[in-house]
Amino acid sequence: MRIVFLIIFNLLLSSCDLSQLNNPYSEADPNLSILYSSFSERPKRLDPATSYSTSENSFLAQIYEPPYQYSYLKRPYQLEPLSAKKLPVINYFNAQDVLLSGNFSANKIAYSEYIIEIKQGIKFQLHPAFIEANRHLSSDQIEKLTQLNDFTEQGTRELIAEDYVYQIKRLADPKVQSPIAEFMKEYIVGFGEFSQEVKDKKKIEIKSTPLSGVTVLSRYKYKIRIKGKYPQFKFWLAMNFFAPMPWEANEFYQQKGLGDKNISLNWYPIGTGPFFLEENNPNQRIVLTKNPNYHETFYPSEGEQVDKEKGLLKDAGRKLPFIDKVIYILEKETIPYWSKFLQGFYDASGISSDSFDQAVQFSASGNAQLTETMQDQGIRLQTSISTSIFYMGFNMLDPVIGGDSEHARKLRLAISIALDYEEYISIFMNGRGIPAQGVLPPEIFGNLEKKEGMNQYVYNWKNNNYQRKSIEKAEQLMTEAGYKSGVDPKTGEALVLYFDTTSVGAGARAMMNWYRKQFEKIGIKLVIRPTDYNRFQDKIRDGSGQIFTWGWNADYPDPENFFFLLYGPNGKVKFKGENAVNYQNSKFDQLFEQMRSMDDTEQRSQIIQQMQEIIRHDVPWVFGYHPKRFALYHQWFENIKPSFMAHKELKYLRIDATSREQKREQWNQAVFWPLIAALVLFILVLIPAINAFKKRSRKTVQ
Amino acid sequence: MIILWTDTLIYLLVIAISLAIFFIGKQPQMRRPIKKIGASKTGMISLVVLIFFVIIGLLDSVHFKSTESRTHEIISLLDYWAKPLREQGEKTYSAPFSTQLYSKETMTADDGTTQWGYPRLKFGGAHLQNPEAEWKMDVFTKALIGFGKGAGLFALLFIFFWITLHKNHEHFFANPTSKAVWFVLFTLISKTYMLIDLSMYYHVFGTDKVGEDVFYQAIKSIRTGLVIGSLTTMIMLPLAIVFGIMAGFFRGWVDDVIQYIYTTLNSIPSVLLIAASILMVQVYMSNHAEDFNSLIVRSDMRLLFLCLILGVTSWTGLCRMLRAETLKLREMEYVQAAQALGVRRGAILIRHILPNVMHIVLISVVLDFSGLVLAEAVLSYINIGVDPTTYSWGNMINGARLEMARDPVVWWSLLASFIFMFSLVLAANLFADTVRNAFDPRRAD
Amino acid sequence: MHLTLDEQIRENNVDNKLLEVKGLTVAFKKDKVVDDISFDIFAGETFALVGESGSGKSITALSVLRLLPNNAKVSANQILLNNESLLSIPEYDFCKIRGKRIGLIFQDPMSSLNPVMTIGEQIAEVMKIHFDYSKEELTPAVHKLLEQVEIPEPQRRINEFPHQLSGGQRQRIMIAIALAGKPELLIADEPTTALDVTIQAQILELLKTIQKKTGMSLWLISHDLALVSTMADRIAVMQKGKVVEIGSTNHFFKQAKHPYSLKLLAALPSMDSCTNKELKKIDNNETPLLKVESFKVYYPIRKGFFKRIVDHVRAVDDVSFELKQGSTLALVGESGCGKTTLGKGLVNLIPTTAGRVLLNGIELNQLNGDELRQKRSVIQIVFQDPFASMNPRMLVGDIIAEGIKALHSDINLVDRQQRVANLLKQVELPESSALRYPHEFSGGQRQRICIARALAVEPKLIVCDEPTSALDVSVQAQIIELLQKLQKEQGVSYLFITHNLAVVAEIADEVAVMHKGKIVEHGHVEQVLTQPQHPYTQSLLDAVPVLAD
Amino acid sequence: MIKYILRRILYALPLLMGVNILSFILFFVVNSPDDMARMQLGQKHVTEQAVQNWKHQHGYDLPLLWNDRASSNKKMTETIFYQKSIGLFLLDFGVSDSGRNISEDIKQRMWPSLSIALPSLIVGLLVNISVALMMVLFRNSYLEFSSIVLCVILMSISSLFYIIGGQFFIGKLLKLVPISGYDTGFSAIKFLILPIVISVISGIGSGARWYRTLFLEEVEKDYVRTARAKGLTETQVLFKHVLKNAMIPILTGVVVVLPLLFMGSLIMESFFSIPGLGSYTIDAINSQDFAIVRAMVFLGSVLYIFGLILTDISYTIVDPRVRLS
Repeated sequence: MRIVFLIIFNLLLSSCDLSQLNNPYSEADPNLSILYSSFSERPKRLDPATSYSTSENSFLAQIYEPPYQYSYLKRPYQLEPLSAKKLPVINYFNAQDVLLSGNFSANKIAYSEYIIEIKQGIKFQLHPAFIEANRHLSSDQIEKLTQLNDFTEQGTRELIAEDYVYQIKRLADPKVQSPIAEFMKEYIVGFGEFSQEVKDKKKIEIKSTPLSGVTVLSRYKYKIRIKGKYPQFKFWLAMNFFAPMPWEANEFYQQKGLGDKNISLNWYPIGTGPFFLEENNPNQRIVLTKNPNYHETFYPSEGEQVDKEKGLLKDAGRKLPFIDKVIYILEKETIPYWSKFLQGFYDASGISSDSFDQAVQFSASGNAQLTETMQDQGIRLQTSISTSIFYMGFNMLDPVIGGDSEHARKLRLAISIALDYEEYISIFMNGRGIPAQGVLPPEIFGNLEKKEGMNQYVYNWKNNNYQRKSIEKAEQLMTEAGYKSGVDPKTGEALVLYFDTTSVGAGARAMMNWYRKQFEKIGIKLVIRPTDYNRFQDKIRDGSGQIFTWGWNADYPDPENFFFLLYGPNGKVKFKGENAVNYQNSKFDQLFEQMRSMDDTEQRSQIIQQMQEIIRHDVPWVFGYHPKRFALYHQWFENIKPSFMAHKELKYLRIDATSREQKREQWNQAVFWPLIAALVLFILVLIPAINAFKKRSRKTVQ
Repeated sequence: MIILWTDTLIYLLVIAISLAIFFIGKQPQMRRPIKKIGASKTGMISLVVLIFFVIIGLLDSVHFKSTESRTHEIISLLDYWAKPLREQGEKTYSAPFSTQLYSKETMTADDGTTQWGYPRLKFGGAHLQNPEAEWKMDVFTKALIGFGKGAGLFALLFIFFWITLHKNHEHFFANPTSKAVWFVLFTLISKTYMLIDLSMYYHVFGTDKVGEDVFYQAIKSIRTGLVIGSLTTMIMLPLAIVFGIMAGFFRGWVDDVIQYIYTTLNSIPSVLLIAASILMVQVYMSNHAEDFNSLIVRSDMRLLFLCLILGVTSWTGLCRMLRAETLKLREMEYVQAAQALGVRRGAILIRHILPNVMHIVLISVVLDFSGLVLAEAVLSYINIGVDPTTYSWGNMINGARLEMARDPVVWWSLLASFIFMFSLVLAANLFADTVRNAFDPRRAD
Repeated sequence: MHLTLDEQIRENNVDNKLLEVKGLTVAFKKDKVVDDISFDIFAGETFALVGESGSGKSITALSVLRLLPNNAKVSANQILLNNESLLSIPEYDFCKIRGKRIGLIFQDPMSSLNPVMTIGEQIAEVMKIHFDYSKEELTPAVHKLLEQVEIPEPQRRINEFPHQLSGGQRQRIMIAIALAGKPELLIADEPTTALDVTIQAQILELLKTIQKKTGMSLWLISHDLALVSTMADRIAVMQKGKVVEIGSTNHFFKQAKHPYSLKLLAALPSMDSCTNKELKKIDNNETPLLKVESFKVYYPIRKGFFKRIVDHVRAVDDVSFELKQGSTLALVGESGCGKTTLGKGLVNLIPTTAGRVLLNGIELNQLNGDELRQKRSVIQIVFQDPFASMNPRMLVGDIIAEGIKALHSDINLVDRQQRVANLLKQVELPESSALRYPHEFSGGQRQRICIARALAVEPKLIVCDEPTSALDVSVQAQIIELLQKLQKEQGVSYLFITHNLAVVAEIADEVAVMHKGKIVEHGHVEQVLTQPQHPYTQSLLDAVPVLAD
Repeated sequence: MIKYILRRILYALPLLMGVNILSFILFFVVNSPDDMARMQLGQKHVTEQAVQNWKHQHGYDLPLLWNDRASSNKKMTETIFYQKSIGLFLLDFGVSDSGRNISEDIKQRMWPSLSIALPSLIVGLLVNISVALMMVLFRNSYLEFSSIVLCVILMSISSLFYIIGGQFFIGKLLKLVPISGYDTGFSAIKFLILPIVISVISGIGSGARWYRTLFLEEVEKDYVRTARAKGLTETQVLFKHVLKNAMIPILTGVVVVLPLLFMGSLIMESFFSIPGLGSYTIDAINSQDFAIVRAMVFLGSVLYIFGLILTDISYTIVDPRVRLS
């Protein structure tokens, strides 16, 4: 009970003003505009050559700048120069290495060359690596170091084409272990040979070793030569993998002993971006600070129609970035994050399905809007459909559910009708998502809206909307498939199917029950096999799984990036590719190869429709849903437009720190009376005790 | 009739316990403590409550293939009787005794017009014409009726016992303790009946995210709690007793080895041990998928392993105690006398040492029980506890954590799990106290 | 009708009654432990309250000082200390009585001293409470007190802890504590029971002298009449919570009336019992039953990094003796002299370091394993504490039969039961006891059961390790009779380990006096007890309290 | 004394060996090096080659326990087990599988753990003792009874409820403290109050009860009677004599856990997202970072054994009767 005192005592200690006792931050500098965000898992590597996870990307994208980026406001996504002067000049050559000109058929093309010219005068962020001396430290100098900030001397230099080439060489270097190395080998000329060559060389030696396909043309110009025609390559050029990397970095970081001090490229990047990594403490917080050397870039002046009334063009033409500092705090749990957001200590937040009803309601017309309480707090809602798909995959190698046989197909189809994803979305995602009609999410070229885009095998078009086919239809399909009312003729029992999942924890049980119920509708007994991620992957690899759910996040906004998940030669089991269901259909594959190398033309769209049709017919997937992202923003948070490609938005955002300060004050008034009450209660309890003591000491025998 | 792994163990346990009681009852110097327990009010009351829980747990441990659902799910006797609870699910959250969902939705009336509001529940209070006006009264009357039924049932029981026992067992009714016990029985039975009656028409503890009845979940969790509490001790007991006594009695290298083992085990953070072994089960099951083609079997297996590993991690404490006690006992004069009489070591162990450490074993068992029930919740929180598909208070709390962040707060599943868990653990603790006071020689007055 | 002595004493100092107790009753729950007793203690006298264990004598003392646990119900018509009623004093004032005006000494000095405080602190504490000593005065005062209770080199002791002192010294500390408050009345509750004979004498001596010096009254509580006789002016005998007889010492020993008092007197073992005892007929040329040669039991003292054995505790150091068939050898010595070790060593309960033990032809300590088990029947042991020496979880029948089961597995159940029955008869217990549990028996009865258990395997030799010392005087006598009777009937020999010379005189044919692991004197009872040679033996004998007449 | 400690440390070595082996086996029964590689490399485009590279870089391309291909004397040494174990015994934990220096992390995360564990231990100790003393002082009065009941009730509530409740009321409703998080230096206090308070409260039940029994045992001893006979008042007796003796088991009991405080408390830390060693371990288990897990296990057992030694020493300090040899 002394605790009560303790609390009060500490409160007095912890802060002189009792207004924001619960303010988790110690930085109190109102005239700096600091953005507060969070990260849930420590980023493992912040090296643009190796990092391939969205969580790491949210940092990298601010620090490194590849030649191109996606326009912040325009939709559908389109490329625009970032550190490059203009979009790449692409020349095509035939097998004899002759430049093709005029109009020629695609199959002639043997090589294509991308010539990229970069802006002049771009400078790297300040970094000790640019000081000659720092690259040749003595061992005892290194001993003294504890962190990167210990270096007093920091330097910079201008960005040159060489740096881009150097990075591509790093991609090829086996010691770097770039996840896309294997992939790029197929395309960039001389890539494979190069990696063979430098296999046993030291890291720094790649500088002097030439990579035939990638060459510097001038100080500000370089060229990449790739095999055949591969239009998607330009998208790769907008990914961090192709961001410039100064050779000094390697020479600096490879010094012995720095690694033990956690001073490595993985933890302290060297970029040209709008922000640089000031503090990297993955156990607690990561701080990005405005890069003083950042080159001139300005807020875009045109965007979508709606952007104007949304006020997204207010800052048009102003110099970027607006924010001085971004503080990411380690926040594992969703609950505290949400509460802190409501208290105004985070500026933006997603909505966990548990806090959804509190935040959002659907108007009679069915579109989402904020609840009164949220509106009173001046919070704003942004919704957008992400360029990703969550699907249920059937392992096509499985004897029961897989294969091209008609009854297996019917079975799959029956399931995909029975699985009521509309309900799933409304229960588990609070309607944040749209049921997928095919492989492609909206805003990706080739995806059709409304009736044209409907999956007619599963849906009907009724009063101007999709409507899932009736369960009777599914049952009928089951019968045709040979499982009358779900009974497996072999066993005489209900057909048993196995569902592998990695989801554990609180929400999982409900979800599993839901799946079971869905399959029960058509009399199938679903056995759920929860496993950890490794086992799951093993199953997928050796094709022993039967049913599983998985998702795919687009790397770049091109249909190819989705369809290749079903491309036969990408089969997981056979070719260790990304085709997890091991779907194999020659017609489809042939169409895919054709579509892949085309530009976005009407013809391409038609081919895509054919491919969609094939998939819908063969049902290797149950097209689950495309999640809809709901994001909440406080009133002081400006210029938000959700984007799912290369998250470079940070530099566009603006924060009104002063109004934030006021709101926090107003929202976080501590409540004291319960403590007082507890104290009083405690004393009341004590009184009789004291009496009892007095009484006893007065006791006599008679 | 299907017997799961844990079921078999439970049955064994039940048999073992009843045997133990039988033998203990025969031993005169055991009678004194037992009398003492019988005399203590809190002890008996908590015992009654415990037994009540145990009965539910046992009902939930009799499994068979259900005939009604097409997929022939394995269900337990409890599930069978709680059919309405089990199947009358709603769409999503609904408050206790509520007649409508907890969150607004767009409802399309028959005439196609849509409106934004709280839809009526499919089952909860579905029998009411206009809830706003009636439901308070309805709930009240329903409760009364249920209570009445319960009271009636109790009365029958009581009269039956009175007639049969009153003649020669006066004390079953006379002394204050038994009065208290009868009273508790009365409240228990009538309240239970009341709840059952109500739950036919309402969701007594509301529904959870997918509209499953929370009351049902809480009841189902009882078995999990009991299993963890009891099986674990059952698994760890032999280890602890054998090793402890041997170490204490033979000393020398035996002692060294055993000490080595338990120090090593102790010094490993048990969380890791548990996590690793849970993973192992996962692996095993995914390798032998065909043997575990039913969800309940899988989760049962995992539960069993959890008990196993908990047992392995928790035997050391008791083992140490027993070792110390045995070291004392082996110097006792009657043990030496036995040696002088040329009694074999084995015989000495069984006849002289074992019986005289039993009170320690007993005490520690009852004490550990509650601790284990609590541990389950914590483990489930770190996702290394029971299978997420098994009903357990741990999982309920885990889910409730998220719900506490909602506004308006969804408090009922937390409350439900709290009430049930708390009453079980409290009862266990109180009973443990009584047992200890009764059997601990130092406390014997 | 002339006045009795003690009435005269009353006459003389009516006025200077120090403590006056009338109608004191103490009850735990329902049962009265002290039942309406009344007595007075006069200034400067030594008053002894005598009674067997459980007669409520200690309770009486504690109740006067209100030291009983709360569940005790104390009531009295009046308790006056210097004509001031103790009953009406409230609790917070009563601590001015305890320690200040009435001092208290307990039986077991080890447990009665706070193990984690230096004795200096513990004594000083009392002074701090009751007198306002300044810091610098305190230490010398303690010093003086220690000298007063004859603690050697007090300046060192003052900073030592209880466990570093010997038993006698501890008791002296207790006395010092009691004296620190300069009390008018000193209550000594069994002050010497836990000590060896020689120490006993010294402590009593000390008490006497101190009492003389300070002139305080001494309230002595004891079960030992002999001891009391040397100390007390007046004696009160308690039985079952009642004072059955009260009077001046001489008067009491001369003409005690109450049967219980008489019984107590009768039970007193006396040293001269050995002289008027007829010698057993034992022809000396017969080979001895037990022949012990240079018997050694050492305990290693390990020191250093790898626990090398640097030295040994010589518990039993090179002991040799013989014991003839059917005779009794008493092994006398003070606690820690190694007599028990020797006993256990002979029975092979602890490993022997060296020496030969020839027990009617076999060397037990050379055998081991099953062989040893089989031969064990030859020698058996009866322990001191009859409560600890039987498994509380076994029926008496089984306890006795255990040995038979183990060593004569050929005997079938019926015979075994028969045998158990006979044994019970021999130790004068009802046959029905076979089906009862140890805790249902009194101390004496338990000891009988233990003897029966030993006899069950028809041993040649029984080692009796202080079999009587835990028992009340009256019971002691019975046990000894039993043992003698059994010897007559079955010709068993006893190795009788004891510290009580009186008992020795009763039972032994020969005596071996043990000191520091060695046998210092060995010979026939009479000779040893009447003309002791070794100085140690003499000191032992001198220390024995004999009835003052 | 010194010798004694040295010997104890020698004894510790086989223990640590056993722990090491056990943790090793436990981990590799369920995880193959390939799994670890995949886990660490992330999920997209993980090729066999990459996996091999990773294994080679982190030294997981050797056989687990026995290397047949290696030359005779290297059969033992050229294995994952040997390579990974040898460093531990020099308390050099090496680099985690995710490529961070473990010792650095531990050094850093130690303090948050301590800053929760230590205060909650001390405050808890004080609170429990004072409550227990109260109970003993007022023994067999209604006060004691009610407080015992209270203790049992407190005991019967799962710690999770305390945490959830505390976060909800104090953090969310009363807005007295930040809901979660951590900060270095002085400003950490406001984050620590709540966890500490909670862990203290949740500890009272069992703690106070246990101490009470300890005190009662002492109270029944003879020397207490002597103390009373000296004329000490009840309170004097309790504080001067009983407390002093009862502190022996209490203190030594505390000493055992002292070193383990470094390991932090799993639940607290992950609930309040405090970057301590507890959450570090949990993360490691979840992300299957064997290097860290092994390091933590090893550290844990070292500390545990250290605790045991400390206990013995502390006995000699607080209890004059005990001597080490």
